[in-house]
Amino acid sequence: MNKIMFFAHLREAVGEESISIDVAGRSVAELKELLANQYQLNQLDTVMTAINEEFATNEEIIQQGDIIAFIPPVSGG
Amino acid sequence: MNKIMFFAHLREAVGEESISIDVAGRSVAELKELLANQYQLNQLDTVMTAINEEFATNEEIIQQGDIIAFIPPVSGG
Amino acid sequence: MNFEISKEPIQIQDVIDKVVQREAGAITTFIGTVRELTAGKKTLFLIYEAYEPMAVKKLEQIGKEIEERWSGAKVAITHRIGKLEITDVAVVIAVSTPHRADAYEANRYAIERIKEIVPIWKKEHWEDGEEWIGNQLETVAYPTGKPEEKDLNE
Amino acid sequence: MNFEISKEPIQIQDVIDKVVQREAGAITTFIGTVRELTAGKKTLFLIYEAYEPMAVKKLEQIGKEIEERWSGAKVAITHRIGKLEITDVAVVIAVSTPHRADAYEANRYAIERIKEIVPIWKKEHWEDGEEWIGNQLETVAYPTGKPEEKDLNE
Repeated sequence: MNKIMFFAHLREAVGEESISIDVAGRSVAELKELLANQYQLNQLDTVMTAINEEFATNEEIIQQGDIIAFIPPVSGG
Repeated sequence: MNKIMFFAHLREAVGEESISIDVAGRSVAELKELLANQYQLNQLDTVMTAINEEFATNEEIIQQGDIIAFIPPVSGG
Repeated sequence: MNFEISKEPIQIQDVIDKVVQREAGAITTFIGTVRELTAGKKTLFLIYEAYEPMAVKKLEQIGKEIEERWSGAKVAITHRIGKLEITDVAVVIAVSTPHRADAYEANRYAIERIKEIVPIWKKEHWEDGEEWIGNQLETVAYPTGKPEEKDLNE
Repeated sequence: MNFEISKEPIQIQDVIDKVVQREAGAITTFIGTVRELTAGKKTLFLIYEAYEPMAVKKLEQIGKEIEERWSGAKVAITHRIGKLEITDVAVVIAVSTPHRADAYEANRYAIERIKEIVPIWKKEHWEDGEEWIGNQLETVAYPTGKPEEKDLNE
């Protein structure tokens, strides 16, 4: 299984802080497409992805147990 | 009369925090020359002068009651 | 712990104390406060949210980048999350260095990097609405889905 | 009193509190601390001396210069005098502005101006001697007996 975490406006759009689904073997891009369809999200192009708390590319392949977080453009400071 | 104030190395060279002399009518440059001779001070070229707490030029004429301070290159901060 | 996410008000002096060193002649701090007016619009309050463990890691990364780039620098950063009122302190960055020019530059670098890579978001609340900032400005787009290569190095 | 010469240790938070404003999004502070090593030489302690009333006036002048040059800026400066040990705080400059770039620039301006026009001197004490700093470096000479014209304007 994989934990998928959402923040800021994405959390509100999805309606959950996180969900659990099995996406091992899929790329980040494939996961984005899957979620975009499921939750009608249309801003995932500008959203960064973290795997296990490190930034990852769209090409990266998700492993069993990986924690995925979607990181909208940040606004701290 | 005029109060003449000294700071930092000048204070140590003169041996006084301040002295009282009557230099009304003289220029700052004349006062510097007078003090240089009297106290064997040879660094007055690099020393700024304040009259009544404002920087003054060498040409300025000292008035009765003016307070003169010699300001060596500063090193605060 | 020089790099923290805090749910409580930040004690500025505590952050400064972390960077005091005998070799330092200068400490700079940056204190980000909640401003009432932005582009003429009146903010009532802000909510800050963070992906906490990753935010701490990214703050640590910024600290390492600074210590590599400015010799002798020491860095501490605390960012607050939760609800903040006008004039509340959102972030404190303290940097000490032997010489003052470095302390200003390294501090400035830290706040710019926070705004690039640290997963923290603010939601502005106005009288007539609310909005997550950064979400639809799209001034920063990541076509590859990730920030620059340098952002990934720890 | 936003501009002070103090014989007691400086409370950094007190200086910061003077520049808090609802219009500010950024506060920078510069904290000058006594460094142990300068050019490889070990400092034991420092003595700072000031021409106090004029020093306060000149700090006020720097504040006015900043408020004219950086719109919306608010400034507070406290400089300590007397005997200071290693890591002791000699000066605290706090500047608040609506936007952060100004807060860094204006703060940097303040410390550079302090080193030009504020009548404060430090005497370094080492194991093998002591010396008033600035007195015989002669890197700054004033052939006319005064600083630049701009230094005289209030």
